[in-house]
Amino acid sequence: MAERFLVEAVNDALHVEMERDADVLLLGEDVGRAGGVFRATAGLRDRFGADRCVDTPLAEAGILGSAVGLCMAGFRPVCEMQYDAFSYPCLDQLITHVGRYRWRTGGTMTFPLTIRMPYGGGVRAPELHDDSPETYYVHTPGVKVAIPSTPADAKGLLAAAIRDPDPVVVLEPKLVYRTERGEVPDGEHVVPLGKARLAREGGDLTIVAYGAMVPVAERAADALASKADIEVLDIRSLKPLDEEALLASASKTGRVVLVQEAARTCGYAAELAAILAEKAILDLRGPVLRVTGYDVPYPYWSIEDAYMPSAARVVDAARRLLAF
Amino acid sequence: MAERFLVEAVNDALHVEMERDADVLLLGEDVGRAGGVFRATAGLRDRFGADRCVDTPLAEAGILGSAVGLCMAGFRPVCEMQYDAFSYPCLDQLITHVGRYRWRTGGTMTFPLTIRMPYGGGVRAPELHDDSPETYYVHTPGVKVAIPSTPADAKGLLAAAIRDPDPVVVLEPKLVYRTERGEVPDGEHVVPLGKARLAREGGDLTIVAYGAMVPVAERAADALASKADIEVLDIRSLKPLDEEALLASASKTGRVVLVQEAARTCGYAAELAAILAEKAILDLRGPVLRVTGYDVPYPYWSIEDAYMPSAARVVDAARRLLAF
Amino acid sequence: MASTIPAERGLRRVIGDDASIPDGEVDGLDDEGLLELYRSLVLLRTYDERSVIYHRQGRIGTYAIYWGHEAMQAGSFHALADDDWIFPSYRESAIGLLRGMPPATILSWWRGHPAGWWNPADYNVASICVPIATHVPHAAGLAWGKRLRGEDACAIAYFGDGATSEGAFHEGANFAAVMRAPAILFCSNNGWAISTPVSAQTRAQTLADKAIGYGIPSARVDGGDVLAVYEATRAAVARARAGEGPTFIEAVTYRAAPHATADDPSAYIDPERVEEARANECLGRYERYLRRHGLLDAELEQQLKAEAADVMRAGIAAAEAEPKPDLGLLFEHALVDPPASFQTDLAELRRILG
Amino acid sequence: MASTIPAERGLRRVIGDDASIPDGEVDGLDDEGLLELYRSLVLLRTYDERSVIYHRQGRIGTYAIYWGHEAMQAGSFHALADDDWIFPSYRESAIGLLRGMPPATILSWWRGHPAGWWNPADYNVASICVPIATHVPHAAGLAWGKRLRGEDACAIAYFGDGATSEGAFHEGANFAAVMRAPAILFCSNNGWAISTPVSAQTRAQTLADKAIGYGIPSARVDGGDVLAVYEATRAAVARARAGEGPTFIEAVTYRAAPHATADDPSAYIDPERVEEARANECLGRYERYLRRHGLLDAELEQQLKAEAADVMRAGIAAAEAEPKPDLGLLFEHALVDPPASFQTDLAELRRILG
Ligand SMILES: Cc1ncc(C[n+]2csc(CCOP(=O)(O)OP(=O)(O)O)c2C)c(N)n1
Ligand SMILES: Cc1ncc(C[n+]2csc(CCOP(=O)(O)OP(=O)(O)O)c2C)c(N)n1
Ligand SMILES: [Mg+2]
Ligand SMILES: [Mg+2]
Repeated sequence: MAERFLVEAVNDALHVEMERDADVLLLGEDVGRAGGVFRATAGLRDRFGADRCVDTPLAEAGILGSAVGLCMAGFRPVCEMQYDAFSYPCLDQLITHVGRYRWRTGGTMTFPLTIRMPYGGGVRAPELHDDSPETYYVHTPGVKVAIPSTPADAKGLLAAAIRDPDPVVVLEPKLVYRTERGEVPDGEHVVPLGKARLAREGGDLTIVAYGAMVPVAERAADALASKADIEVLDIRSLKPLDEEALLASASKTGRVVLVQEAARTCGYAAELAAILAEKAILDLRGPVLRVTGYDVPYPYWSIEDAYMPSAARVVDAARRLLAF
Repeated sequence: MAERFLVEAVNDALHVEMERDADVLLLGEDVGRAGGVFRATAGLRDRFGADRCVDTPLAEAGILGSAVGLCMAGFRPVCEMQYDAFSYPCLDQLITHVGRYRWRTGGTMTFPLTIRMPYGGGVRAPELHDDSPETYYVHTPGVKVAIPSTPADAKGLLAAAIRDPDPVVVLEPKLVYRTERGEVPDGEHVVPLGKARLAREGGDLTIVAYGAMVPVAERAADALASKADIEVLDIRSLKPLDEEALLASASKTGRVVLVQEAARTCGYAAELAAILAEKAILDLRGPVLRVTGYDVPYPYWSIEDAYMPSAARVVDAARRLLAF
Repeated sequence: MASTIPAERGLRRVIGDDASIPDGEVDGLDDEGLLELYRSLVLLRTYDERSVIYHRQGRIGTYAIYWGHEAMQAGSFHALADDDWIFPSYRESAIGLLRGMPPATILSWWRGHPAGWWNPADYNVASICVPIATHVPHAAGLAWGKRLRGEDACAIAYFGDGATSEGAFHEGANFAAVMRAPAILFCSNNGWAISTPVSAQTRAQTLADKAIGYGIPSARVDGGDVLAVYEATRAAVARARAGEGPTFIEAVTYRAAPHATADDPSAYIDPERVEEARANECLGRYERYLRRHGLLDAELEQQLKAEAADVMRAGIAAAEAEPKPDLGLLFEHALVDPPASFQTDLAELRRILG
Repeated sequence: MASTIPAERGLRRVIGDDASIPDGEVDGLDDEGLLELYRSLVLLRTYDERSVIYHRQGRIGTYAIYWGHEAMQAGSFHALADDDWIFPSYRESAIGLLRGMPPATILSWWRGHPAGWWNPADYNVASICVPIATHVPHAAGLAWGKRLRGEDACAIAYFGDGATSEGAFHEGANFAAVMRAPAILFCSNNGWAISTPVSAQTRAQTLADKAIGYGIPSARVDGGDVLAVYEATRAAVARARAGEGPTFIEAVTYRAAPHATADDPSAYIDPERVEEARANECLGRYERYLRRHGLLDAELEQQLKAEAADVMRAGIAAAEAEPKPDLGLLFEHALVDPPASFQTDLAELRRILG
């Protein structure tokens, strides 16, 4: 066990998994010589060589498309997209091929590729370095999606993604890359996809969150501590979803606040709310409330704090729900 | 008034709007010489010339990206994507530019472009001619989305889209291009965005649908007629949404079945369900049920009928809800 | 620094015209090989012509006709080894036949039947690619992977003239070049992308010119000359195996049939050019070549065509004998490890459909 | 058929080296014009150097340094007329200065402040494009639109060497060519895409070679030679106005500064080449040229630099004097016609934030 920042845990996972399996190959823009713009891939080119840690041309569809071909040659490619919004050029390959190719072969060929990228706002960056694109990925059949919020999960979920026989997208909350710090198991460490993490137990109200919104949820829970006993559920595996954990918590507390950084309409919180409206309707003691980014372009950073779901907004929603 | 098929109404709208405003310009693959693979653009090149009805190179991002530039030159481009799944290459331009450019100019420049495309399954076509991609569009800030289900709306919503100062995506249900036939007002006909259409009034249960799912909902309502009085709400403008109409119907009937052809997770029905779970929780007499496509690649067409939400599935959901 | 190889302007030809142009020479094919090539052409042609009829009869769905493209497909195919990978577009849907894929498989694909699914590794033939040009990066990746593994195999991707306008083509070609992937980018330039002529697709003088921008060599061949296509592909394969990276081949023909069964080209095509193309179509040209060289007579021709017709008759029968697929297939194959919801959904669906 | 213009291999130069290479001639610039160009270079250089300092002082955010790129920007800029449109990437963030945009606007952009928003039509300068190459189709579309309207204006898009690998570049360049759009595709080849050298970006001999695939002419110039850049752009603009369509310009330099303030190039860059590039940087080269021609003396130089420094001092003061934006702005400007939910959201947010 070592204390690591979240981004260091990512780096650790890549070292361990590339060591473990010679078919794992990393490709992306600036992942090699520079070790990644966030240094998530630092040291890998030196350790595993330029053929396994590849600085590609600047072309996201080319990266993901050639990864599909590399899978056919028996590799397990890990593709880095440099930032959330710069993954959009790869959506066509993702939707038309990555999510369908196995199906198209009648299940005879696997595409064990991983796409990882830093995502999310709050980092005082120029435009398009702040998006939360999970809906585009989650809505696409044939791919799995995970978003860690702790260093240990950042390592374990990435390892699970790399080992998974299906395509997995891992979104890493860049806002907490170097603020979330915690114990990370040394060596092999796998956190299975499809299992939520109960970040905090409570009986009065559940805050459901993932990624950089988990610390926000926890701060809100702290702020509410004197008034209510708040449960925080870290979804962490968006697809497959741990529906059981969601429904169990909803049935226990009867009150659910969903937090997501992405724009509201058709965000992931909508999916969670829909599941609750279908399967927990008799458990609910009040409306299902969403605290989300707004249906507007991610703003200039001088006002981004007002856009990002804050503990204050979560507290407000929780208070309203408790008073319902 | 003339009786027209839905695709003919689209063609009519294009004729009227291009006649009305010389800045309207149509671009896409095969929209000119061939008049479109569905003949939605037939006659336009002859009438308005090759400079206003442009056969472009085969490049969807190029089409949408150059449309952004055409807006800057004062045009109102109407971009055709040949099929739903072939619009994916344009998503990057859509998300990074089309939805943000006006915002980026501090609201000083407008981008009155329209993207239209046939969408949806059931047409016995090879792979990737069957997708329902509305989530990718609806989730993107800065763009509006409309999906007509009748010939009159196909004309009126497209006209509204073309005249709208903001970017609008119009998805046309190709399954009913030449089966839905109805009266279409001659000449100028505009159906405002943001207004739902009450396709059928009823008091016991609301089926909410759009596009090719509206006739399915109506068939289900017919099938249920002896048991219950079903309301069918045709959302038709997904963004902006007529939330009032949705909530009014939910408050009247207390029972809502949402129908969507797209894959379930983070589909548009999830958004509707989330709104209901937040704002209609006290009106609901049972769970909000979704009848949707499945979270799998759109299937080979020999089994597509089992994938597509059918009247039988809608009836089943409605029965369960009525019996709740 | 090696000097950029400018695309050749003329179209390579091997087959003469029975008059002023004499037949050229081709390496690597003995009489047996020449006849194998013929057999492939006949099989492809028969498949195509029968498919159009099956479509009219309602026995298969919309079908992308490749009539007149057979020389590009068979010629290039025969320059490959069995380990080499093929990445077809819808236009090369039947190329798997040449690797022993049963016609019923491909017919099933066009029947929207899951029996049209295959394991690419069984034939080293990737799935038919429907979205234009998006398979070019796949071929680049596969070939790059083969190089990394130290294997000898290369990859060939087939795409059309229109495909060269797509970003996916560009990114794939560049990846192939940068990774020195043993790949062949085979452009079947049939003059049209549905109704859009190549003159509205690009201002480049030739599509082969595009190769210069990737620093890769190119060849332009007469796409109706099966031996010229063979020859050019053989050279490209040799380069690939020698570790010299990708080659771009532009094979030129004129589309003499509709884009697909759903298409009516009368609104846009040049009927004279179609006439000309049909008169000069690749199978006939090769037959005349073989006859000139004493390798083909009427009897052999009829025999091979009859054989191919039999294969197709059996193929469509087999495709039609496939049982209607169970709807459970909806939930299969997308994921190795499907979520529990798939079972629930399937059970519900079965209950409703009774 | 016009013959394809092969990309030139050498780099055009106009400015000599004070030794063996004599100064060339340049059309279209009188002494006044030559000094205008100098003023622009000085302004851009001053902006850049001050910005790096402001960043260190925490007064602006991450900043994309363009030190050494000024000649490419100013040289090409001065070949344009006021009606011509400019499509900058983040690397040309300050090019609007040359069209009279206040430094405070651009500084505000880098401060993440909405005062950094501008109306493109006010300056004929499009918004700064952050996602690589995606503005190339915008420039193609604008230029195409200008041609359709019968206006004389052209468009110039600036992008880097790395950008040429993106599909968006490809599609935009092809659209420009096919539509005979009066566009200039200006590639600032600084040898690096962050840490990726151009040798890992392409196997093409030169980036200008890519133009051949679009059937458009190209020029390669020394990106440190402001007059060579001017000259090449002037020729491209003349072609555009004559209705001859787009031109590709590759201007070559070596990035002598970090990619951006957040970048540490020590891990990848060649320090000797950086040294060399810094010694031969464009502003100094032009100053020596002007001195050789008796157009510049120490006094004028100091005066212009002091003026530029004053402009920047005033600029940062103005940017810092901008009031903290109201959060209501979150909901403004995305849509002409916002949905009712925006008001509800804003009201709730104000209530919560008190
Ligand atoms: C990305 C994408 N856009 C559009 C289409 C629709 N489409 C199918 S075939 C075709 C024309 C292709 O032309 P070309 O590349 O020349 O190949 P050909 O059909 O002539 O063999 C088009 C536009 C598609 N399949 N994929
Ligand atoms: C689509 C996209 N992918 C990745 C990035 C991240 N990124 C920013 S600058 C850069 C390198 C660009 O290199 P080049 O085109 O040579 O321009 P330069 O920065 O050298 O001026 C990258 C990869 C981006 N902005 N957009
Ligand atoms: Mg073609
Ligand atoms: Mg560069």
